Amino acid sequence: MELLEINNMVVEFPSRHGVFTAVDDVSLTVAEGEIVGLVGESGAGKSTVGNAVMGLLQSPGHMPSGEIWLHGERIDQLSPSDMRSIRGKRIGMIFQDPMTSLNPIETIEYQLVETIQTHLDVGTSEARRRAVDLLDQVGIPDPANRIKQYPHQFSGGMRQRVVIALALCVEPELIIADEPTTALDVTIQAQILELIKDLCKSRKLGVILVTHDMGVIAETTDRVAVMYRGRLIEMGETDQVINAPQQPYTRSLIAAVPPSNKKINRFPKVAIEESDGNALQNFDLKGHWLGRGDAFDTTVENLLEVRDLQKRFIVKSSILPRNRVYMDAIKGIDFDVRSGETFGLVGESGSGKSTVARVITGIYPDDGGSMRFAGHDLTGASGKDDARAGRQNIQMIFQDPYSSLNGRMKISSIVAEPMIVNKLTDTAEERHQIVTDLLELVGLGKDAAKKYPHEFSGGQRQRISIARALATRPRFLICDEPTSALDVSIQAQILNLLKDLQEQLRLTLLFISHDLPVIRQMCDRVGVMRHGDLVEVADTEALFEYPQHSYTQTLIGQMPKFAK
Amino acid sequence: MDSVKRAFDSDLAWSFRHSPVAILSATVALLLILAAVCAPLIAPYNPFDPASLNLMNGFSRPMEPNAFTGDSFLLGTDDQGRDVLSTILYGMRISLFVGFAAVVFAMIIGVVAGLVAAYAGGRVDAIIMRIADVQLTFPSILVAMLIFGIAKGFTPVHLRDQMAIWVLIISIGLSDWVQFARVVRGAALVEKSKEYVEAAILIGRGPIAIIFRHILPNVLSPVLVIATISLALAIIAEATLSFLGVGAPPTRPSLGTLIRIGQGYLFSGEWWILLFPSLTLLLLALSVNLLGDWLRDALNPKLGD
Amino acid sequence: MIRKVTIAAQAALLASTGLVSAETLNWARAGDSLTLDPHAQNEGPTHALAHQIYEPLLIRDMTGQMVPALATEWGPNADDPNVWTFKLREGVTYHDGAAFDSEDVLFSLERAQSEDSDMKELLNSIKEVRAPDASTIEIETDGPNPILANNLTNLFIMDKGWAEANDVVKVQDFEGGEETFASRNANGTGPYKLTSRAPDSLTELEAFDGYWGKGEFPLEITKIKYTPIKNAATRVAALLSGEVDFIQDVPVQDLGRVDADENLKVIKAPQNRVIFFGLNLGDDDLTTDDVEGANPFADKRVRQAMNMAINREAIMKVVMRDQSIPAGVAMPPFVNGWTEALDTIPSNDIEAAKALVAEAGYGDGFTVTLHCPNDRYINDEAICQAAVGMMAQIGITVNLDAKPKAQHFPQINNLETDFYMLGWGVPTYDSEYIFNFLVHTKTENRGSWNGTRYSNPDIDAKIVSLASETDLAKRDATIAEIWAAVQDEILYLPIHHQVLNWGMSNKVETVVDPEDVPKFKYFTLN
Amino acid sequence: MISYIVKRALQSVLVLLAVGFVAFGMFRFIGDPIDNMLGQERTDADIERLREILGLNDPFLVQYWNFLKGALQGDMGVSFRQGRPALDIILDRLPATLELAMVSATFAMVVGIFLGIYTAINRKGPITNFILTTSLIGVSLPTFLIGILLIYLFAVELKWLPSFGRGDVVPVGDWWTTGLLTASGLKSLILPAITLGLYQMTLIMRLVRSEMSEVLRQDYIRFARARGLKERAINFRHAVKNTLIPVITVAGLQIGSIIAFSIITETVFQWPGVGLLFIDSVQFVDIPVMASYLMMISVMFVGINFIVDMAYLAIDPRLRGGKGGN
Repeated sequence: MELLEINNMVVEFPSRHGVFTAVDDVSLTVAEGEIVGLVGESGAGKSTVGNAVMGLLQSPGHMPSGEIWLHGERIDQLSPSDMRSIRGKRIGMIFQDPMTSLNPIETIEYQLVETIQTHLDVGTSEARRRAVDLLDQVGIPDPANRIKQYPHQFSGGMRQRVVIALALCVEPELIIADEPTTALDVTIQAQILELIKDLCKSRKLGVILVTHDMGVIAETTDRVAVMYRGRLIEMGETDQVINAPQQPYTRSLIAAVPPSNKKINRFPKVAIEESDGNALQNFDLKGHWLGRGDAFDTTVENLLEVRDLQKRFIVKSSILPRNRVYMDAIKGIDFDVRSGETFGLVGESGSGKSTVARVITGIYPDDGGSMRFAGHDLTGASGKDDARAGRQNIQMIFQDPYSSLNGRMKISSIVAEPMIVNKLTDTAEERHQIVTDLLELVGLGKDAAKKYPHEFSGGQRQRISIARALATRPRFLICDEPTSALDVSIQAQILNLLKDLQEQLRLTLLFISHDLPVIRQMCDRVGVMRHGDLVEVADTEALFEYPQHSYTQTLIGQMPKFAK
Repeated sequence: MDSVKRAFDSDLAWSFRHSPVAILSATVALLLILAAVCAPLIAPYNPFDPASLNLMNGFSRPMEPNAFTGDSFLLGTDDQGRDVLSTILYGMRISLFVGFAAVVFAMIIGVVAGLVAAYAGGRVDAIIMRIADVQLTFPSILVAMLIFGIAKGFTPVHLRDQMAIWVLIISIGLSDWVQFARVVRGAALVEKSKEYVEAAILIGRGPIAIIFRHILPNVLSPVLVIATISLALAIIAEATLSFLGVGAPPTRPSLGTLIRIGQGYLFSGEWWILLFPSLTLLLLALSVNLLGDWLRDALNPKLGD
Repeated sequence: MIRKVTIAAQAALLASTGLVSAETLNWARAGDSLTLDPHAQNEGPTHALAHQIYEPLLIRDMTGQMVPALATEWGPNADDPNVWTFKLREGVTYHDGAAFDSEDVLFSLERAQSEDSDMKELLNSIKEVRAPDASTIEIETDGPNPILANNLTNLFIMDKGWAEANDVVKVQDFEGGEETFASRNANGTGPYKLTSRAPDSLTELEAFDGYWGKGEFPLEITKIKYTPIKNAATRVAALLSGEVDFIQDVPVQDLGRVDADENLKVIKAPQNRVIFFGLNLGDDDLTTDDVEGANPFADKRVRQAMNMAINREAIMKVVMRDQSIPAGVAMPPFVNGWTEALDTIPSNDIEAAKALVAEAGYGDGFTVTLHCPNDRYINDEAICQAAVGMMAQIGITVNLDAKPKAQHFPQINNLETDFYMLGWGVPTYDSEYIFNFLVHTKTENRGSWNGTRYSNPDIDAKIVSLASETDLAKRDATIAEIWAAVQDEILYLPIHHQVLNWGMSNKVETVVDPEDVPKFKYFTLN
Repeated sequence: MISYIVKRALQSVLVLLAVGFVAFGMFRFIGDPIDNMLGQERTDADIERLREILGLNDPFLVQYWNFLKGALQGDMGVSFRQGRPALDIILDRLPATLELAMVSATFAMVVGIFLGIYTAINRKGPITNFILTTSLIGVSLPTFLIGILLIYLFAVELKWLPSFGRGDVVPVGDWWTTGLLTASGLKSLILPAITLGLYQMTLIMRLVRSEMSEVLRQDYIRFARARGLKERAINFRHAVKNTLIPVITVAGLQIGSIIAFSIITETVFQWPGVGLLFIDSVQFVDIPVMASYLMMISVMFVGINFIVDMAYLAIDPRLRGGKGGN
């Protein structure tokens, strides 16, 4: 008998636009001691499966047909109170974001003891003892003391361990882990996945691991189910699915995953039903407005030279300077970006890599050091003429496509605004033409101009973002995690687009990412940042193959390996 | 046409069409506003023309002929012989004008202050918000009374009658701007941290353009909600100030002044002088409040179920 | 202060535990007494409370008649009209048991003439006060003063010994913010003694066992609880719900309701107060009008027209609900000098009035501002509003500026208004009082309430002469002459005489005091 | 922590100075107290003499300076009307207002929080809709009208409750009097407390409702459900506690505005508190009392703000500082 058996599950969300079928006829089994991956892109319905098993579908979602069996007992038709006694006790769940999964104003102890006592008839001291044990098992040092602390006193990884302890505290048979490591840095991710694997084996747990990350699937799961638009496309042993996918969707999905072990020129074209955008149009950019622009010296070897760059933020302000407390975000780093190359900056969250981008662009003023960009001095107040002239040739593409476009402006205005502000065009007609061309160039039709951002998907928005950046005819483009909010298939398209644009427009790129495989695909040279220091700079292949600095070694060692 | 269709298809319009309360309250509010605007056209009398009044018509009961003059009035007359229906229509005009103008005034100050505080941050932010704190220290009624007092002192005697309305507007507006400022500041801080603002800096936009072209349109939703609720509040504040004797002059009464006059006749049996203006005020404020309520829920999709 | 509140609260506690006897009277009116020091404030509610506790030499009874109080006989000496002799009542004691004698009168009159006293203006004709024996007082004035007695009806007598023992020989400097023992405590000879007081909140009085007038007056009320209730609606509600037994200042519109209540009644009487409008007829140009370079009010025809435009009948019927007496002269009917002829109301002839305005050259009308109090007189604001409509009918556009009395009256005194409402009470019951304040040219010592800018040296001389004229017939003739001039000039536009209304439970029996001062010793209970 | 408190205290002083200046400045224009202080029989010479005594002829800044000097020593001047120190008068009246405010605030908080929780948990349904709509009626009528209508109904027509005043009060300690210990005192409190608290109750109810709806959508609530916790524990322990933290701020400020708004309620119900005193003073142009009142209101606001901040610190572990190990 399987631990969990899902038969023909259908989940529907009625809305004013009609009934949305989030899960469509999905059948799945999980055995004891087995980790089953549930993989798919956003909107695939993978999380909904997990919620449906828990009986925690968000209103107005419901399950009109299908069966869920837990150890031979049908659980999808239980009363709310019966279902409640199964939740936590027989099925545990781990959420994506450890920062928000814990009640911020209760101690860890309270939350553990409360959960234990809800399901088990034990005294408070016994519950406490179990709680301390659990924390010990999930790898929290000094559990007897730390149990008295509040969630905010734990780091992200530690918090996720606490979440796991909470999910495990009444020894459930099945764990549903919904993107348990997505919010975590790569080094922490590896530890948490290791913990889940250990617990699964040692306790004979069944685990459903819901994730969008093929790397995590490859490293962790025994079997994998691939979902697309509510349907289960393919299911099988993990090795087999990754190396010999049967279905076209699975194939294109896997093809879009940046391989961690080698650099490829372009990602293969994804063969799903519809594309996020059209392929790059072929313009004769030589004669085009985009190709003209100011006479700009592109012959210098180092387009950008950064020396001893420093940036610090005030953590605690005070009228008296001596009472102020600062956080050093960039602690004096040196690097060069050569003309025409793609220079990567990689690091975990908080390493200061995004701050570097914002200091170069002048969004944040620097606190020391020098930045020379094609002969212009970028340091000092961004209002200085020299810096301003230099920065006209620097543009940036942002991480979050949902916040990087002003939702109240039409696409035409968004793309035209840089030209208006910098007076780059003479007539409205010319501007209109350029907007149309730019939208075509990034693979959106000219009809896009009349629409508003909310009418576009994340990938399309990122294309709009690129069009806007190009509208100042920049020579230097900073990409700050441009694809980390995107699904992997879309990511592949955007990365392809960036590569194409770089070639055609002879752009120099500063590419910032936490994602090592993406860095490996995109960059010529890479700098590794940690706590505001640049610990290592090397050619990409050299860095991945022969990392010098111990931190780089750890980073590369712990990145999920995904290779076909 | 395109934008009309877009507006009609929007979530807001959809939510409106599916909320009977919103439809009803919008209808009532619109009807009342329309009636107020068209008062000179639909009111049977002009109560603001003192020459047309006959004191002997005073205290006529609704739909009963007056004991002295034999005239009959649908909703009766007040102590000055003014037709209550006409007076309500004209009074509502004043109340609505005061309400709208006060809200616009508060909105302009509050939105600008909130935006500047949020965008500039640091010392500017601290100073603006400290001023807001001081303003909050003065309860709104008190602020209005003080401004009223001060303005009366400064206004030339023969202009006071006309000034009263503007003083009301300023005093209600001044006591109301803080909540606009706070909400806008909060919303603008969120917007400011969004990447489109950084993008605007990068393409060379100056602070003024960023504040007003980029951030402002994105913080208008909460402003709209506050403005709606403030409108109801302002209308009620006007009534309260009139009760305290610092409102619209009795010769050109607002709804609040009418209620103040009417409350003196509650025990004496002339209930209609109090009842009809009160009901009008209730309908007006309630419908605006209900609209504001709906708007708040509709514009905050997170709370939608 | 702390101790006082405690006493008040303890008294309240006692009251709440059922010791209230059937003779308790719960009394409410709009305002509270300002101080218990009887000489510190010359003001209505202050005197009203003092009249229960303290006594003057003579008082006006509830019908306005001057009757003996601490003096039994008085009058100017036959041989010397400059000296008045007062025979004092014997066997009178204060609430603390001390005996009353002429020393106390001597002391009290001196005290009332001192710098900080608010009563001194009433006594400024007094040259010397003597006490020939323990039961006689002689007052010498600086010239014959025919109405000296009238000025003494609110002049309360204090115990010299008590004042000295408690260090209150000096009058409380009210304006200077002084607080004295006497401002919070009282020891009089009156029918009621103070048991507790929380200003603006609750004052309690109890019948004084040793009162000299026992047997002479009904004195049926043994306890008085006095609560000021400012809001008229609340005050009426309190009466309607039976929480108070007796209220002053019943809004005219609520009289019907109170009267209709089977447990309540309203009694009324003409009040010693006339309401009128004043006009700036003296200035060359008005500040609040729209006529450039001329003063329309300076033209008698305009004033005449305005006087005719006022429909006093309608104001009485609708605004005052019959609770007023239309007036033709700015003088209450009680006052010496009043005649029916003077008080004839002008005809309400709009056409004739319009013609007069046209004749004066203002046929196209003009605009002016009317200043009005909204918390002083009965329905003051509504009367002004009605006047706005009436003036509109003869082409005068009136902007109404109604506001609290604290802001209204300074405008009259600072000559900042051209058209204003004023009410006038005459505590001396003599026309001279009116002339002094309202008719005489505005100077340092006279004419201080004359906002009309009217100035006539002849009239001024006549007014001054009244003070020392001992021949009452001649004096009355002069009064009549002055009134004739005032009426002819249409110095004021009279509206009406106010009517006083007292609302009370059926168990209370009294008549209305024309000065609005209830004297509870006269009250009887059913 | 200490520097935070010092900073707040400094800010408070600045706020008070500003309030004092504004208040004092404004009062100059409200009216002239002289005419009320002198009787009908006063001459222009009297007026001039009194103006001199009161210092009303001094330049504005001199008057403000004298006012501040006095205020620092607890001397807010002497009431023009009652001839007693203004501060004493205020303190005399304060218990009545505070008692009314406290009862109103308690009413507003208890009922508001209860209804807020109810309507947040049951987001739809006839009862919720009824509560939400009727509560709006309460805020769509001016307070004074509600008060008058309550008096009309419960005091005049039904004669159940008193229409004015505090009823009987008993002393507690040296300077406090309370109506909470007598039957008539309690009865007298009901109508004014409801009138005064109604608006705040609606406000708190709506705030609790929206905050709690927000909290109920949080991951930790979903996670609590996923652990099988009972609905009651989730709603009342996890959700309510997290809801109440932001509510404290607003509720604290509401107490301040209840005290201020008592002006109207006290006028309608003739409640012998500072609000009524203030209205009387405005009409009498009793500047020292007005100024004292305003300063007192400011001190209270500032004080309440401070207490709310401290309460926040005490309740929310996230603000208590101290990042734990790791």
